[in-house]
Amino acid sequence: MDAPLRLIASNPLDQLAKTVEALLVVASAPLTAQDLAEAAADDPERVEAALGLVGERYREGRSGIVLEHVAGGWAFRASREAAEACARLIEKPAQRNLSQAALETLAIVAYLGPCTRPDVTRIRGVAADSAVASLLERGLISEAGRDEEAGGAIRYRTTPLFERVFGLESLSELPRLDDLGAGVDEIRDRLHAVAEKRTA
Amino acid sequence: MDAPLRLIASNPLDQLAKTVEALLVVASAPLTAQDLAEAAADDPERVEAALGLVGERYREGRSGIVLEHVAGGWAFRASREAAEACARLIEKPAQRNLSQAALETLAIVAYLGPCTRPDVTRIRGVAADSAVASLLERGLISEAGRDEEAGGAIRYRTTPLFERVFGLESLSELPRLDDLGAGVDEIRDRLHAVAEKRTA
Amino acid sequence: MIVRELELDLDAFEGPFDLLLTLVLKDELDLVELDVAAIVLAFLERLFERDELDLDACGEFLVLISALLELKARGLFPEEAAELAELEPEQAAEELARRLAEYRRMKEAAGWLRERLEVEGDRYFRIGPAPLAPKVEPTLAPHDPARLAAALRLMAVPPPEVSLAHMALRFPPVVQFLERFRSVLKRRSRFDFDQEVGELSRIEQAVAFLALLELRREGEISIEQAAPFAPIRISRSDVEREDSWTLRSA
Repeated sequence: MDAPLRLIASNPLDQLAKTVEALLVVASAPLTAQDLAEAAADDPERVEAALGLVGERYREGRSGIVLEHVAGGWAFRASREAAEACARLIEKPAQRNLSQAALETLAIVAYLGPCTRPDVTRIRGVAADSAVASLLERGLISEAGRDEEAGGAIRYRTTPLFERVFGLESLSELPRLDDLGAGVDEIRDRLHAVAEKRTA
Repeated sequence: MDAPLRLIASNPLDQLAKTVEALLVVASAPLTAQDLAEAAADDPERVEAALGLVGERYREGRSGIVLEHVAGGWAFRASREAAEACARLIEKPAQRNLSQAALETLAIVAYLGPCTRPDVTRIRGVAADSAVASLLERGLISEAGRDEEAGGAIRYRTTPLFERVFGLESLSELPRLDDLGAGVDEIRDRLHAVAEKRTA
Repeated sequence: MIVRELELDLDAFEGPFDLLLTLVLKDELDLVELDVAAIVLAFLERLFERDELDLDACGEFLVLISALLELKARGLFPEEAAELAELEPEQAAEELARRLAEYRRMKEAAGWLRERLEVEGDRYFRIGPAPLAPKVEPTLAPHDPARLAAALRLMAVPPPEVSLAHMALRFPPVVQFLERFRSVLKRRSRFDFDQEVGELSRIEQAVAFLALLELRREGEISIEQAAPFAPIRISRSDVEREDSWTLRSA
């Protein structure tokens, strides 16, 4: 491509960093280096370098604005020092007062998503309607089409907002399912212990 | 008030400026000095002074982020130099597509004639609020009076833009759905019956 | 040992067993939140702290915990679980264990998410568009109207019919067997459990066994079994007094 070459000459890295700042301040979701490169009409490697400059300028403690890699992309957030002030400003962040039912539903959608309400009900053992509605309203999950096999039930998946709220770079940062469920083994062990006592 | 006075001693102006930066980067509407003072738990005059520091730091040409005073208060915007890049960012191909929820809502309104949000919700089996809002914003549906029987709920119909986007001369050119029923009423009844089964 | 006073220290509940039952019956405690296995373990551990086997306590505990399990099982397997009915009992048990493990994992994942929220609670991002972001003129690519028809057709697909085959997995009420056994004992002073319920499904047999425990607790019958897996013989209590052999003396 010719255009980026031409731009490189007229667009020193500092200029590109300013463009990246501008793009990040108007974006409503994290942007990947690829997104930024396409919008800036520049090449991804130079964008990565510019992100380095921006990250240096907006790092924790230095400014009230912090650059963070989250949900598979880059986004500005408020510095941790300003958390109390932000809490006073933003009345109902998505994460306040999530019920146990909502958290379990969120976990199921995050691990098994996209999945349907009947899927969630099957695992939790109780209807998930109100938990799903509250997660939808908070924007932590969204619709992901219908499951044609399951009679057209609507499927849900987690949103980029979910990753931002939980500070995940991607869903792959969730703990491995194999590492969870230690309680199952513990119960089995305790039962065995009781059984051994009994036969002893 | 006592608290702000105490804070003034422990909160130098530079610190307050960082808090103001943080608040402005998370806000989705312009903030007045009063808004900022309440969130920062500091006094408005000091906030005005801090805004001076922030404005100096984020002024046109110096950063990609620019502090601007608009009618509603203070907000960050992208620098003018980055206008083209921002336009490319926002005009993403993804925006040109319709979500499954929007497509379904549109199909219901197009085939079954003017209907209300509760009508759409009943057939889809899940709330249609955000789909309706996005279709309104895109100009694919518009308001068509109120349904007096349904407690005055607003009814929606498709627009001429809808017909252009779908390449139709009129709604009568929609693909036929004889397999679902002989007429609109029969199709509606069938959809209602299925939706009830699905949510049961 | 008085089972109703058994002190429990669970994730979802702390206090005596009878308070727990009251809360469950009043729907103030969600059974899904309740770890029944932990209750069983608490009881067993208490039981083995003593040297003697308290059969009265065991009987009472079995009745209460079975009732809890029955309630919980009903909640865990609503109508959607029809596919379970087609499984052999062993497969069904395996499926139950798999689902229990699956739920436990998700519960732990939920706990992980909660901790994460606490750690990440002081990170604030803007949610929604920037106040001064450039406005976009809505532009849409041309769409094929066939997509509208397809969307409507998909909404008209009926959900899978709920199979009635899984009715066998449903629990008949205990009271049904209480009445049945009482009427048998009016005609005969003794009967053989296996012969009486041999024709029934496993679930029904299990519930019938609960009915037996309930009758014994009420002092209406005595139960006799010569050895593990030997036939279980039931006799009316007035008959039992004539014989010298009772379970209590065994």
